[in-house]
Parts: sequence; structure tokens; C-alpha cells
Amino acid sequence: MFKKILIANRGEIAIRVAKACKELGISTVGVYSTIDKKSLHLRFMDETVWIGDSPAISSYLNIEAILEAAKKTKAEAIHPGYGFLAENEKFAKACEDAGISFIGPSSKALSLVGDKVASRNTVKKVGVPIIPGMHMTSTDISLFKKTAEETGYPVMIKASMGGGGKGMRVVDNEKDLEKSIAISQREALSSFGDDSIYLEKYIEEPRHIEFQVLRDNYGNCVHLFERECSIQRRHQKIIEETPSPALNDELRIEMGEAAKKVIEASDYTTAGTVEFLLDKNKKFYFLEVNARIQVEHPITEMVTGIDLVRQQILIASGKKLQLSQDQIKQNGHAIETRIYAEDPDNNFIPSPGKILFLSEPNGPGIRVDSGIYQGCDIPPHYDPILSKLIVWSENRNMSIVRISENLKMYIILGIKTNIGYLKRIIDSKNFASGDYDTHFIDEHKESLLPKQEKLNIALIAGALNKSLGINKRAKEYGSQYSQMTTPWQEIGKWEICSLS
Amino acid sequence: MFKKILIANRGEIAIRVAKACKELGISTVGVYSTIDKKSLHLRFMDETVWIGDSPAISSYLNIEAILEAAKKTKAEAIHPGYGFLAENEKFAKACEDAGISFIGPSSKALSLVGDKVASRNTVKKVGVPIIPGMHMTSTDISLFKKTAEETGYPVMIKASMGGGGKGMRVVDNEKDLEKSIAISQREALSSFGDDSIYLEKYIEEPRHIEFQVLRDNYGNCVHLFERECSIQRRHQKIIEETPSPALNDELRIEMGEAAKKVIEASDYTTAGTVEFLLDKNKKFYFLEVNARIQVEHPITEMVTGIDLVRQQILIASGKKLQLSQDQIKQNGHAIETRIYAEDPDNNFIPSPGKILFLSEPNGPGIRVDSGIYQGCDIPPHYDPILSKLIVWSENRNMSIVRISENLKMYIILGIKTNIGYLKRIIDSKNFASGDYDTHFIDEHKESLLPKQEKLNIALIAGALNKSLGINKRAKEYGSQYSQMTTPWQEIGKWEICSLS
Amino acid sequence: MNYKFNFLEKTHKINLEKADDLFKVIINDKQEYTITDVEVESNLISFKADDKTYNIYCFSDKDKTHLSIDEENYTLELEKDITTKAKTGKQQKGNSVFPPMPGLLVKVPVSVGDKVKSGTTLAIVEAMKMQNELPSPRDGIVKKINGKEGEQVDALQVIVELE
Amino acid sequence: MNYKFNFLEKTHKINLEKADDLFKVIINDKQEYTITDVEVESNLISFKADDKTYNIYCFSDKDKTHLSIDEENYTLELEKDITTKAKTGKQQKGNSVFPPMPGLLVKVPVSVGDKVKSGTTLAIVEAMKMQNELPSPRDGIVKKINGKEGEQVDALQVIVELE
Repeated sequence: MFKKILIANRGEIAIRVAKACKELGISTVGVYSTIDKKSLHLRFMDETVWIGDSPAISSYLNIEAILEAAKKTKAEAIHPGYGFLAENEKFAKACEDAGISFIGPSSKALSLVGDKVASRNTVKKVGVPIIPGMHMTSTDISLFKKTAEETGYPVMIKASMGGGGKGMRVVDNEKDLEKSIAISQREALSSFGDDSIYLEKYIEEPRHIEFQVLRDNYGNCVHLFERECSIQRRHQKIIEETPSPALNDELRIEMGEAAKKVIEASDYTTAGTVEFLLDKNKKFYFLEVNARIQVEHPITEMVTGIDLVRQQILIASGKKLQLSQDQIKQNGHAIETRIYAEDPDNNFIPSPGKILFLSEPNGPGIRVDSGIYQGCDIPPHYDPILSKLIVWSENRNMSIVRISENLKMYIILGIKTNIGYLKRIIDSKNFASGDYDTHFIDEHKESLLPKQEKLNIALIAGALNKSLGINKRAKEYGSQYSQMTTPWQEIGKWEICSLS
Repeated sequence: MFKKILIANRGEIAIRVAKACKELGISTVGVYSTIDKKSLHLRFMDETVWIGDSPAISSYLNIEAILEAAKKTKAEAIHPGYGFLAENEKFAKACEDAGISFIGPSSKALSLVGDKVASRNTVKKVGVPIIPGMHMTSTDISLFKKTAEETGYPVMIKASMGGGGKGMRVVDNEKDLEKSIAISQREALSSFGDDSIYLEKYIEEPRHIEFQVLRDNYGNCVHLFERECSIQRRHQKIIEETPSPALNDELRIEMGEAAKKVIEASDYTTAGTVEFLLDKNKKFYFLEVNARIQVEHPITEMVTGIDLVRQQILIASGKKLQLSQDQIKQNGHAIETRIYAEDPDNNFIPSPGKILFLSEPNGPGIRVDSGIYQGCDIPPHYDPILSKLIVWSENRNMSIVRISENLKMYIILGIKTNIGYLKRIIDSKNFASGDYDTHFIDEHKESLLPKQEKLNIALIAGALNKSLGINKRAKEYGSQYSQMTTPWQEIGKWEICSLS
Repeated sequence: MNYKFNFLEKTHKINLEKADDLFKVIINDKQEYTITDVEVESNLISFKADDKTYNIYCFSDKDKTHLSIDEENYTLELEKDITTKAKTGKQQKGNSVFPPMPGLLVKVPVSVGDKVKSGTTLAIVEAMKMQNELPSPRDGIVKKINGKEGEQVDALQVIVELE
Repeated sequence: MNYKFNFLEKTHKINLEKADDLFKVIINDKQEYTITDVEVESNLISFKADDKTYNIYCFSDKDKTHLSIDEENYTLELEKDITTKAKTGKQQKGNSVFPPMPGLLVKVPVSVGDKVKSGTTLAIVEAMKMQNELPSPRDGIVKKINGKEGEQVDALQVIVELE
């Protein structure tokens, strides 16, 4: 077993990984950029190393600096978390070359699953359904036309290196095809430095359903059932649940076995996720492999009772998987909501700043994986995820009620967050029905607008706070600020200037 | 189903019950004494009612005021939590007479299980083992002598109405018997207003193991396995775990079935706990029924996935139990530590006061049922329980590591707490072995003393804080206290006066 | 006492009168509320408005009051010198572009002297993995560019000015 | 700079010297530490002492500094006028009893003029469901009783005075 692991990440996932290390008796090395000097994740580490300036490219994406930190602290392994270098083949290779264990698949497996076209071909060979379309990239427009005719419109153009919706385009008829190809190529080039694109059938009313898989170095492989991830904004998941309301046991077993085949065919080890699209006729298609621990992994942990990060570390250290498929059961229902520093009422624009007041929910069935504390600064440089509120309950209805009640108790003041927005989704009839697809947020834009029903109450509270709050507060904080009491009183009531 | 429930309690259990109500769509009425006007539990209630002055006798034990509050707010049911009126037969009767549902057993069942001698006889009839000794109270000293000779010394004298160790005395030989009887009678009279006492065999190296039972109004009855509660200080549990390391499956089933027999024989409904002593030869003896939801109920919830407070409410409202014995499984391992405002290094003397800084742990497998917030006052009037840290993990070893790591992350400044003490127990070899009994704390007094290894580090931190902290802080709080900046600077560095 | 708060670019007037154990509130000279059971703690204000109980978390940050009522957040701005502010706001809006938050200046696809149309992207700023294109507020000619590609820029820092 | 802290009735002297990026600390004129990487936030102090990293939560409450290092709490008292205090302390200790925390005065089993022995219970105070018997610090005669049975009493409030 490893004695020391460097965690090449920040925020809630760095803390999540550090906790798993601690529980296995492994020392932790945390890393930080200049602006992250006071970030919460560092409080969970045995050692910390500065790896560069605030922009990610200088720090959390800086392969050299991270390897340097690992060597300096004699870390035997690196856990990349998610995002940043988690699925970076070059980084995995550099670790291998430096004799440091990369906690993830081999660079070879990473390279295979990272290329959309190559992985599509691998998957096809083992008989897992893929979306009908071209099986390779091309620049030949006639090939695009021919394939589109075969699969039938609408079709989707995708970038080979794509992600996050970049270079993706839906085309409804032949007339628009040529123009769309050109735009996709341009977008792909500017986003990924590679203009390779291909064409597929466009799946209508698709649900995004993924299966969690674990595989060790000895070929032992299990899946841990599905996660339903269709609630997305800007192609990014914000609410996930398991079990999916769309699957029955038969389909669940079929998809789980398909996911294992994909992972085996790629000779992929540790923890990985196989993403599928499920169409309105309950046909499923392979989408891609996510070669990392995922943001939404806690819901799987809560229904199966298996600690995925712990398993990742055990497998990477060469341990045999101690789980067999028939031991793994889905128990109850879990939902995750991702808490983001963003303004959902203004096109989800990020909202960095200082968290002035924080109160997080707790109690039965509540898990909070958090990267924040009261007084911390949310820098503009990184992903706006703050934390995750995850609940478990006996069944889907009770989980919905539980997460709804606890979003209400999640108080973050000082920056904008999506908490109210998440609650509006959770409380909607359409979510409750379980009958939703990846277009949910676009389709329900209007009904998800904030109601601001309580504006008058807010105005009353604001006035009461101005009128009564400040002196009161000076008194209460008197102990830590006792020396302030006198000057305060001498200045008098400063609120006077705010009267109109 | 009830529409509105009054919660006749305070602190973490009032919040726990309020959450269960909310999740069932039931409105909540909170009650408070004068000093509890700002207590956390009120923030979880739809309505709140003042029920009297700060001493419990005027408020939380004030039957009239509580019934008045229920009538005023039109609450259909009262949940008593634990402590206070939870097992008070008169209160249950008063609720019944007022047509308000008491969420607990009937006053008749309460009366039966509340009397130690009566319940002992009931239990004996259904063939559940009881501790050998007198089966009724007596004032006849010769009867005490005769029974002691039959069972063999050491023997234990107990008060019929007893609890918390009051009126209890171990007698090692006949010479001390008469004197001990007199002392016990006096203590019983002054503590319970009733000097009835009896004598039993004293069980050596006893483990305190209890079984959770649920029973509905239609005779359906299940047990939810055991809780190991042998770690006690001053006869009060402070650490509980499940499964118990002392039981095998055979004994577990035998004791579980015995617990159900006890509950059925008492015609007891809702949630109840049957307490047993287990001696060093793995023989078990009925001890008593706890006729309430218990402080340690969360560990059962975490391994069985069943929400006990929800079940209590459902049963009290007349619903049929939807669980069968063979559906209920123990999954993984859970431990609870009770966080108390007390000084374990000074005979567990209570430590009321203001919580100046608070940071509670969260993350995978962590549950915190908390009744406190930063800035709250812990009044001297009530039980010193602040909150409970509960963890779940796949097995006992991982649960121990998890709770140990998270006690470290539970920061409470301003009052004394038992957090360090709890961690010393959890980290001890004797606890890890699982081989312990109710004498654990007395036997390991020496090794549980604080080490104060880090005093020098504390002194350094104290000096750095005095030297660097205050001005820094004024800056950071500048936003809320912006008007303070100027006078502050004018006064200059106040630390000067603290230099020697 | 009278207060004026700005919320989402609208001004709201609150009149607060204390009378024995309660407060009388009039909002925007129209809606009346009777407020009782007021408790103010360091970060919590609780009261009953027309018999419903509210627990409201709050934090005052200079002229801004951040409030959380159940899952909804409100940031109210105390109005002091609203006239000056509105003016500056307008001026900026018409003649320049600036990012709404701090970020990385990814691209300035125009040069000084370029003729631009309303809606033309004048700068791209990246923050928290999201790229924001800043469109020209009107037709015009680029007068000045502040900041280089690859530089950090502050919120409201004018990046491109028009003639 | 020199600081004196009282911890569990012992005085500790700390000498703190800043030198470039580090601090030199001498405790009780004996143990020396080199402190680096000092970060002070509102409630957290972190530093490296002899290459081990510490994250210490703290809160200053008048002369008391409350600290949490891992699971252990320390309350340090800044020594100012320690001589006066010690005197008062002794005087109280010798001639009276007082509860260590606020509570309910349950019983005063003695009357003015009673002769009492060292160890005799002079008062019983209940707090948080625990009864604390306050024993006489010496043999003596009860001079004065402050407070009635059933009353709330404060921490350190003298309840029974001896002659």
C-alpha cells in the first residue's frame, strides 16, 4: 500500500480524496496555486506545496511542477481528482516515466478512451450499441451527406476531441449541412487545436445515463449500477440521481454488462464511468468513457455502500478487487445537487467573491462534500463548484422531499449561488414525475424563473437589520472586539446617514 | 396522518423530530423556555410557543403549559423526544384525556414498563431471562439476606423507580448489607420520592446491549437489531456502536426475539428499546424497557436504512408497519459519540457558556445531529448534550478510523467539551479490540487522561495570535464593521498592554 | 424611519415605525405589514409578518445587505447617492466594454481605429471555465484598448473604449 | 516580544522574535522552536514548527485565547495582574464556597452560626442535570449565606462565607 499520496487538485474533491487517504493510513500532500493559499483543502493535508501562479495553466495544469512536488515530498502516487489533469494522457505517461503511480487508468487506456472515434470502434467490436453514423472523422462532405441520408435527419456533427458542447451542432435537413460542417470544424480547431469532426444520428428526447465500473489489474470487473444525469445546464450536469427512474431491472442488467464490456475492451483499470444515451424507445447507445472519479460519485456510494475513492486507491496500489457482482446491491435512493457559484437567473454567469456567511445542512441521510468555509474567497480562476449536497432516503419520493428541505437550510451569503434554482427544479412536477430528458432545463426555462415572492419580506428584514442589527452585533462580537466598544459608542449611530 | 405536531423538547432531538415531520408533510410547533428564545431548534419550526421560565420544571416539564400550547396551535399530536416528559405516564395520560396523540406507547404500557418490579414480572412470565434476585420490593431485611445468599455475593441493591445510578449499590458481603439497604432507601426517597428497593445478583464484566423494537397498533412487531452501549460515564452512555462486537448471529437472533416478546407482553406500541446485560459467559438478562426514541437511535438508522422517528410518527398516526423481520438487515457498521458540554478531566463537570467558534465535520459516511450554532449560548439548566457525531462505514475498523478522523475536525471553542476524551477512548487499544464492558471508563481512567503533548504548540499559537491576529482580523471583518476601521487605527495597537 | 433599497435596478421605499411591541411597515407607500416577535442576532433576523414566522439569515457588507429567506437569496443595496451612480453606469454602458467579474482576458479581436458594429465582440474574458464575449454597445470606432491578452482583469475594468 | 500565559494554574513564558520569514520562539527560557509559513486568518492560525504543519483554530475572548489543535482544546489566559488575582483566589478559597458554573441553588444544609468541618457540604448547586456538592474548605463557623434555595446563582458567586 502507498505510504504517501499527492493530491493534484483543489476544492471539495481534494478534501474527499484526502479523507479516503487518511482512512487508509496514507499521508497526504496537498498542492496549491498562489490564490489558493488559504483554501479549505489545505487544512486536510499533512504537507502542502505551492505549485505556481493562480491561472490553472501555471499550477493545477502544470505537469512539471506537480511531478516536482511529488518528488520533493517523496509521494509514491498522485490522485488527480476530476478536471485539470485527471484525464490527461501526457500526465499519466509522465507519472509512469517518473515511477510515480497515477491513480487512474494507464496512459494507454486513457489514450484509447479519450479519442471519441477510436473508442467508438473499440466498443462496436464488442457488440455494444453505438449511435448510428460515421465511424471515423472525415473532411469529405459527400460522406457526411451519405451518412446523414442513411441515418435520417436530424443528425449531429461532433468534434473528435470534443467536450462541453464545443463543436457540436444539430442539423435538421440537408440544406444546412454544409454550412454546419464548416462552423463545427472552425469551433473544433479553436477549442481543441484539431478540426477532426464526424456525424451521427441525433437522438431525440435523450436521457443521459452512466454506469460506474471498477476493474483491477487482474481482470476482475464489476459495475455499481447507474447514475441518471439528464438534468444539465450548458451541457454540464447539475442534479444526478440513482436509481434512474427510466430503467427497469432487465435494462439495468443489460446496460451494466455492456458497460463492463466497454471497460474490459479498453483494458481500463481503477474506477471509470461508461456514459450512455437512452432514447425515448428505451434503446441505449454508448457515448463515452469518463476516465476519472466523477463529481457525482457520492450517489453511487450512498446506495451501494461502497467507497469509490477508497477502491480507486486500493486498485492502483495493486490490490485485488474484493467485490463480486452479486454482492453489489442498490439500496434506497440518492440525489446529488451541485452547488455552484453562479447566477442561474443571468445565463449561469460565474459569481466569484467572498463567502460572508455560511451554514451547511446536516442530519439523517445528509451528506455534504464541501470545499468552502465562512470567510473564504472563491477565486475566478477555476470551476465554480463550491460543494455538493447529497441525500439518501428509502425511496425516490422521500429523497426528493429530503433534498428540497435541506437546500432550504443551505445558507451561503456574499456570492450568488444556484441553490434557489436547484430547489425550483427539485420541486417541479416534471422532476417529480421522473419523466425528463437532457432538454429539461431549456424546456422549462420559464417555469424555473425566480418568483421573488418574498421580496417584501426581504425589504422588511433589510430595514430591521439596518435599524436594529448593527449595535446589537457590536455587542455580541464584543468579546473578540471588546476594545472596539468605546470608539464605537463615541462615533454614535452611523445608520443616520442611511436615512432618506 | 397528522397535519401538525408539537415537539415538546429542545436541542438536537427537537430538530431531528422536526425534520422527520417536514419530510412527512407535517407542520411543526416548537416550544421554548425563556432562556431558549434563541435556541437552534426554533429555526426548524413552523410555529413557536413560549411555555415558561428557564428551569425545566416551569417549561419542558410543565404538562399544563405544553398541553395549552398544543391546544392553542391546534396540534393533533405531541412528540416528546427523549428526557423531560418522554416517559412520563401522567403526561401520556393527560394527552389521551385531551384527545391529543402522544407519540409513544399508551399511558398504560408506559406505566407497566416504567415500574422496574412490575416489568420484571411481566418479562419473567414470557420466559425471557431476568437477573436472579427478588421479584418485588421489600422492607424486610431478612428477605434481602436470604435472596443474597441464594444468588451469591456480590449483589446489587436497586431502587424500583431508579435511573442514572441513583439508589444503586453493590454489596460484596453480608456484613455491609444492612447499611447499604438503608443508604439506598434514603437515596431513592430523595431522588424519586419513593423508597422502594429490591436486590439482585450483581453481574460481573457486564456489557450493556439493547435491541430496538417497532410495534404497531395491530400487533405487528419487528426488531432492528442491537446497539452496544457499554461505554458509559456516570451511568450514562457516551459511545454506542452497532453491530456489537460481542454477539454472533445466533445470540443476536435469540436476543432480538426475546426483545420482541418483552414488547408484546407489555402491549407496547411505537418505538421502544429493550435493554439487556450480557455477562462474561454470554448469558443475557433483561434489564429494562426504554420507552422513547433514544439518543443513540441514529446508529440503527444507519445500518438498517430505516428512519425510526418517521416510523414512530407513522405508527402513532395509526398506520400499519410496512416492514417484515426478514427484510431488515444490518449493513456495515455505525458508531455514535455524544458531544457534551462538560469537562472530562474534572469529573465530567458541566460546562455551560457561549460557543465562540464552531466547525462541524461533514463528508462521506458522516452524520451530525446537532443542536448548536456559532454564537449560541449553552444554558446551565438542561442536559449538557450539544450534538452527536455518527459515522457509518463498511466494517468496524473503518468506522473507528472514520470517527477518529472526524472528531479531530469537530471544532468547538468557548466551552469545554468531551471531544478530546471521546477520541482518546476511540483510539485506545481496548476499544479497538471490541472486548470491553461497562467498567471501561473506570478501569482505564489513567490511560484516558489528557496528554497535553501539544501545549508548547498551543503557547506558540497563542503568542502568534496575540502578535499578528487582531489587526488582521479587523481587516477581514472590515466589511461588516467597516465603520470601525478608523477609530481602530486611532487607538493604535492595543496588544501593548499585554506585553510583559 | 425611512429606508430606500435598490433591488434588481428598482428602488423600493420602506417606512418602518415602532409601536410598543410591534413594527408597522409600509412598502412603496402601498403594502402594509404588522411585524411582531422581532429577534435580531448576529446573522439571523426572525419576525412574524401577518402571523407567519420568518427566519432570515443576513450579512451587511458596506451598503449591501445579503439576505437568505428559505432557499432564496436577496441582495439589497442601500440607496445613498443613486443619481451619481446611475450616470456613471450609463456613460460606461455607451462607450466601453468591461467584464462583469474578474477573469482572464483571452482575446481582444479588434485594434485601435477599427470600425465596429453594435454587437461585435470586442473582448473575450474567461472566468471559472466560462468564456464571456463582450459585445460592442453601439456602432463606433475603437479608441483605446486597456489590457493585454493573457492578462488578469478586474470586474468593471474598462477593456475597450469607443470614440 | 514576550508573552505570559496561564494554563491550568501554571505560568508559561513565551519569547517570540521575528527574523525575516520566520519566527524564533523560546518557551520558558528552555525549549526553542523555529516557526515558518505562518498564516493567520480570522479563526485559523497555521504554521510549521520544526517542519510539522499545524492548523490551529482559535478565538480570542478578552484575555482568554481558546485554541483547538486536532481534537485537543487549550484555553490560555494572558497574564496581566496575576498577583491580584492569585490573592483574591486564595482568599475566596479559604473563606467561602462558590459554584464553578451558573446553576440552581438546590440546598444550603447549614445555617449562620453553625460550626462546620473541612469537607462538610455547605451548598448543593445543580447544573445540567448534575448536582455539585460544595465542601467547606476548612473548619470554621458559618458567617453569612448569600442566596436562597431554588434561586439561580452565578459562577463564582460566593454562597456561604466562613468567619
